[in-house]
Amino acid sequence: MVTPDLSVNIAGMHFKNPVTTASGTFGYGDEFLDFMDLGRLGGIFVKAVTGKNRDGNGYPRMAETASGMLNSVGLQNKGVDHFCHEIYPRIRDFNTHIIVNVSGSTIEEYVAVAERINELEKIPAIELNISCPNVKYGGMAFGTIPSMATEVTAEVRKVYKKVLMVKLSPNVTSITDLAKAAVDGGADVITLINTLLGMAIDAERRRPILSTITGGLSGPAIKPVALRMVWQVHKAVSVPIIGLGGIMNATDAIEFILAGASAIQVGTANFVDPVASVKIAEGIEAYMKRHKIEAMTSLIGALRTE
Amino acid sequence: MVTPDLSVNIAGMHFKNPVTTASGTFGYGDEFLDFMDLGRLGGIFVKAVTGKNRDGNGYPRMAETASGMLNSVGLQNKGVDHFCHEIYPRIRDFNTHIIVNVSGSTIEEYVAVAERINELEKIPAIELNISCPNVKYGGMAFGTIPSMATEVTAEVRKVYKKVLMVKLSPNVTSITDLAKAAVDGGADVITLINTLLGMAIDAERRRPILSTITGGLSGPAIKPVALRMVWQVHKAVSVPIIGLGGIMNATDAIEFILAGASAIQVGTANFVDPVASVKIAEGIEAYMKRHKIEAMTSLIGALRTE
Amino acid sequence: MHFTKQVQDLRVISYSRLNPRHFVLELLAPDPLPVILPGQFAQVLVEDSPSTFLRRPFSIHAVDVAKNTFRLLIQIKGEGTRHLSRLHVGDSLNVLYPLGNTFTLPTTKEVLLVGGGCGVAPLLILAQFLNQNKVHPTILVGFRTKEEVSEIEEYAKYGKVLITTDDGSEGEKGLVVDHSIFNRESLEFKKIYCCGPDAMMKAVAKIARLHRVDCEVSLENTMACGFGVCLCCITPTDKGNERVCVEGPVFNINRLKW
Amino acid sequence: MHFTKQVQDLRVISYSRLNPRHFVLELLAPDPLPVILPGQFAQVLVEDSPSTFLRRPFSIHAVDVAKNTFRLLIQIKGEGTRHLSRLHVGDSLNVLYPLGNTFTLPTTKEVLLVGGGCGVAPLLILAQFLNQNKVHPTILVGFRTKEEVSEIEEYAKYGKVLITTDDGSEGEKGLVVDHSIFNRESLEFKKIYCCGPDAMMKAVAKIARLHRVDCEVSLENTMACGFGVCLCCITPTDKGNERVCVEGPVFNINRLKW
Ligand SMILES: Cc1cc2nc3c(=O)[nH]c(=O)nc-3n(C[C@H](O)[C@H](O)[C@H](O)COP(=O)(O)OP(=O)(O)OC[C@H]3O[C@@H](n4cnc5c(N)ncnc54)[C@H](O)[C@@H]3O)c2cc1C
Ligand SMILES: Cc1cc2nc3c(=O)[nH]c(=O)nc-3n(C[C@H](O)[C@H](O)[C@H](O)COP(=O)(O)OP(=O)(O)OC[C@H]3O[C@@H](n4cnc5c(N)ncnc54)[C@H](O)[C@@H]3O)c2cc1C
Ligand SMILES: Cc1cc2nc3c(=O)[nH]c(=O)nc-3n(C[C@H](O)[C@H](O)[C@H](O)COP(=O)(O)O)c2cc1C
Ligand SMILES: Cc1cc2nc3c(=O)[nH]c(=O)nc-3n(C[C@H](O)[C@H](O)[C@H](O)COP(=O)(O)O)c2cc1C
Ligand code: FES
Ligand code: FES
Repeated sequence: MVTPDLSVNIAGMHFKNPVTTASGTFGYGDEFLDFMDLGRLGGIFVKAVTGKNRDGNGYPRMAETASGMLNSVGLQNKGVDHFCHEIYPRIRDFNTHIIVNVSGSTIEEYVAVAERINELEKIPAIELNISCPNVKYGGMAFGTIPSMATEVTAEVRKVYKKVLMVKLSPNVTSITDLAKAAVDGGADVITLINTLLGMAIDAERRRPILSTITGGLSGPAIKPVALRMVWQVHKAVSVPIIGLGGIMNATDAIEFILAGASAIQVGTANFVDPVASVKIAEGIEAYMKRHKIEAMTSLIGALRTE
Repeated sequence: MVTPDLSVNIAGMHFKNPVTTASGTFGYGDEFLDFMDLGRLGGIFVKAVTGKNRDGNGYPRMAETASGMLNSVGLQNKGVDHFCHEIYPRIRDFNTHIIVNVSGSTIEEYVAVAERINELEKIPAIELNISCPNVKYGGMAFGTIPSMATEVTAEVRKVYKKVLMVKLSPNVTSITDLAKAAVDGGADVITLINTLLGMAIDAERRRPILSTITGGLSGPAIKPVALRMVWQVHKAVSVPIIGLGGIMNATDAIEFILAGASAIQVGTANFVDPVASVKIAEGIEAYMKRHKIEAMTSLIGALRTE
Repeated sequence: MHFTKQVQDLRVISYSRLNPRHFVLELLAPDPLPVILPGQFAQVLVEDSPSTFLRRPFSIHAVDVAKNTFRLLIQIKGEGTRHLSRLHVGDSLNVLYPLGNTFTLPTTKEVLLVGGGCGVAPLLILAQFLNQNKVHPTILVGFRTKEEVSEIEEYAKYGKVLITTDDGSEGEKGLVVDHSIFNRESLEFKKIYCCGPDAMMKAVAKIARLHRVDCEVSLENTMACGFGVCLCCITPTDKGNERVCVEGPVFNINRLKW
Repeated sequence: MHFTKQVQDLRVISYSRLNPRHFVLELLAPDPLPVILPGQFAQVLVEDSPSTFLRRPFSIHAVDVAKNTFRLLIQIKGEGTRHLSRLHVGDSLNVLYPLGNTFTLPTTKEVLLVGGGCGVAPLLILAQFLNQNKVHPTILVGFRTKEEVSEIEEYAKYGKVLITTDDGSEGEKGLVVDHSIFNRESLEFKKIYCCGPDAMMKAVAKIARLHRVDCEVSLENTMACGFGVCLCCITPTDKGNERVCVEGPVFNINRLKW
């Protein structure tokens, strides 16, 4: 048969394949140059950029859990100025989409960062991270209140002229309410999920393992929750979805696509195997060949539930 | 040293140790008689009892996931009449607390079941299951709306005279709001967590694995989320907490106790090892000896966070 | 003689690879075996496998009371069975057994056993048991191809063996239901016991109904516990949703909604 | 000569159990080894372990360019290291290496290496490297007890070896910092390299500061990736929060907030 067409179109952007990498798990991409040709990926979501330098949280920031890990990095980054001047020139010419994950503590901060990233010619989209469990607004994580999600999206929408993706938190009663709220605010794409809020304890020392006590759970442990949310949101909104949460291999990726994701992100898997993302792209191609599927697009949301 | 005292007092009930078994994972207890002396457990939470016979959901009802499983049993049981006449006489004389998990689709059903169980002399408590992801009220799971949680608890409180436990769903934005709501309604004890709502897909057949598409996630995968919720609720309410979610061994159990649980439930672990609960009780005793802890009670909520 | 369920560490005392997809483990119990009846199964813990969280169910293939051992015939399907295929003699395996109900004794001597794939597993212990009760069954076993045909000498000890292979490389060509014994006006058997893939068992059940012959099948199902507490393994019967691990795995086809 | 990081299946070509808690693996690379410098480490994938999800970091203990191998010295701590301790010669191991920065060359010949427990691991390759640069260090290694004292002949190839044991069963009694070389008015070394438990390194750092001697330590940390992308392994330095896996594991104590 002909080589399957893995490309997908997401809000007008052409992705050569649906495999991208998750923010905070892939650095700025250049750390992976020893291992792979970045041009084999559909895109790269670089780590969170905030208005100013952030030191992040104290040590320890990581705890291993059953089929997963907790982190409490806390958006450590050198701020948007540093990103524009030091990082952007270094990564702008990678042969794949570079998408910036935009974070903040206030609406003003989100808007200010988005406005700066809007000027960067080679960045076709931003992903608004309203879901970091370590950033609070009035005691609640930003992305858990629909009206707040609409507001921050709408404010960013005013200044950001390219593709606006909004990344949702799974720590909510109704993920569809949040997705609709983001779409109401002008989101072109919904990314989900960010980490589940969790905790780990060292029973011997009788202490929490993370310096922040709680942190974000990622990895295969959360895949069933992530898949469920992608499926629910796919039925509730009509914008494209980028799905992630525990994807370790091509089979996992295909599950997300069947549930309704137009593309997927590989996160924690990058730590276990730096080449995971490329292997996943290859595995999806093999699956399509085996099942005689010519176009990736025919798999999106193609779960048979009758 | 002297033998450590593992007993705990929960809302006036004396438990010989903090190890109990989770509803829906331990049948009515008698299935375990081949494997253990039930008298070695603090208590047994028997499976959900509803007003009338329920056939539960269709097949398949189970999917294995990374460090966990999904189920969509859907409260299959023969109803409260059958429980009172057929089951209760069979189990009433077990040498441990028998607590009935009460479920329903309407407030009236919960009240009716609770009223019947109230008459059973050897049942010292009920656990109100307002958290089953497969039972809906106005499109939302019952236990996700604080006002509904208060209402159903308060109505049951009127007719139920013994210890009233309320079991919460983790599929909410704020677990503390739900816990407070249940306490406001008159809950003596909070049990958490029930299963996380998840989904599994068979990529080869392009179908959901469960007949119900989504189901409840349990097992070690969810432990970090469960621990976090126990910790949050422990800080928010003053009633005792029974903690569960992914407990496989004594170390896991101690983590829940440190986070604030007065007792724990062993759930999915019973499937992997029918003797898990007894081993956990033994392991807790060994831990206390090793750390020279004389009374269980001194470990409850004793996480060091300074 | 005792009937209690065990959860025990058993020792692998022999391992035979029948073909690339199938192998047989012989397991030695530390204490005298409980009574194990044909149709019962065991729940095996797969240690050291990151992706295998729950136990895996396997029919008991044969019992040797003198040696205090029993055997499992395992087909490699996914991670769990692949891990088990890497066991060595001397390794230990945590097993919960015996579980489930049993095939019932026939009231006739004209008995046919039908098995396909790893569904042949419980037929050996059943044939053994029938012999003890003076019944010499005909045993029809189906395989993909000649290379997978195995243990025929074992079955032959207890009855007449008929073979089909999908490709006709041994015995008759086709599926078990294509065998010529079914291709006659009347069937020479009064009782059929069957185990294999769902589609096969349904086809055999159809034949049994057609000829008004009593038929018991051993169902597969996705199991979490294997001893009746999770209610994950139900099948609809004339009594509602019943547990395959307790009320089954053996059901008379009359009771199933087939 | 190439400096690229590798993620490769390496073959275990020798396994030596030093004592019940420690063992050494020698790993053969399929392609010519990249340049490996003292202080660098490897991230090892622990397959078939249900509870070990992330890779495990180990210092590179020694390199043999002629044989195209390197060694890891591993202390059994939890599930991951216990699994690795069960490897056999011929098994394959997926390893990501070489990672991290390196110890720097000294500007003096009066060099002391101090290691405790599995912290001795990077000192062997460091001593080897110092020799190549005409430096013959004194190597002070601390163990719990005589039974754990191991590989002394290896260290002795590259310098003078001093030993402490917690119980005094070999060498001087006490912790490494209790050794008599530290018990003098002035220290006979101008540069200290140290690796071991945090408390030990802090105690050595204190001595180094007291004597105004340059000192480099190799830090441990909880790592998820090992190559700089997760930001989980940070330590506070004069430049803010730095990554132990990239800017470290080796730090000059002047840069640490100790
Ligand atoms: C009562 C009973 C008796 C059995 N007896 C035998 C036996 O004697 N010999 C034997 O080889 N096998 C037997 N099986 C089937 C065996 O349990 C499965 O093949 C095994 O659990 C697969 O495990 P795995 O980890 O290798 O595969 P997995 O990775 O779990 O699954 C691989 C594939 O097999 C399918 N599968 C897994 N488990 C089952 C199941 N229980 N039913 C149907 N499909 C399944 C999955 O959907 C998947 O497509 C029996 C099953 C039951 C319920
Ligand atoms: C850069 C670096 C180099 C290392 N070099 C070596 C070496 O050469 N030889 C060697 O034996 N070990 C070395 N270690 C430590 C080694 O990585 C851990 O002992 C190992 O990861 C434990 O894995 P486990 O699964 O056996 O234990 P786990 O079950 O993961 O943990 C067991 C116990 O060890 C503690 N622990 C686990 N990982 C670490 C860690 N990274 N730092 C501190 N405590 C930890 C845990 O808190 C727990 O109490 C190094 C660590 C780092 C970061
Ligand atoms: C160490 C770490 C750092 C992360 N940092 C960010 C971040 O900066 N911005 C963000 O939107 N998500 C961040 N995430 C969340 C991931 O992008 C992803 O949503 C989550 O890990 C679930 O996917 P996974 O299970 O495939 O890892 C981080 C995750 C990890 C593990
Ligand atoms: C098969 C199965 C059936 C369950 N049935 C019930 C039930 O009837 N009532 C209830 O409150 N919880 C039920 N639960 C939830 C468990 O009691 C428990 O809250 C959950 O599984 C998390 O704990 P675990 O990870 O230890 O299993 C069920 C769980 C499983 C796996
Ligand atoms: S497998 Fe649990 S009831 Fe049958
Ligand atoms: S371990 Fe990931 S940055 Fe160091």
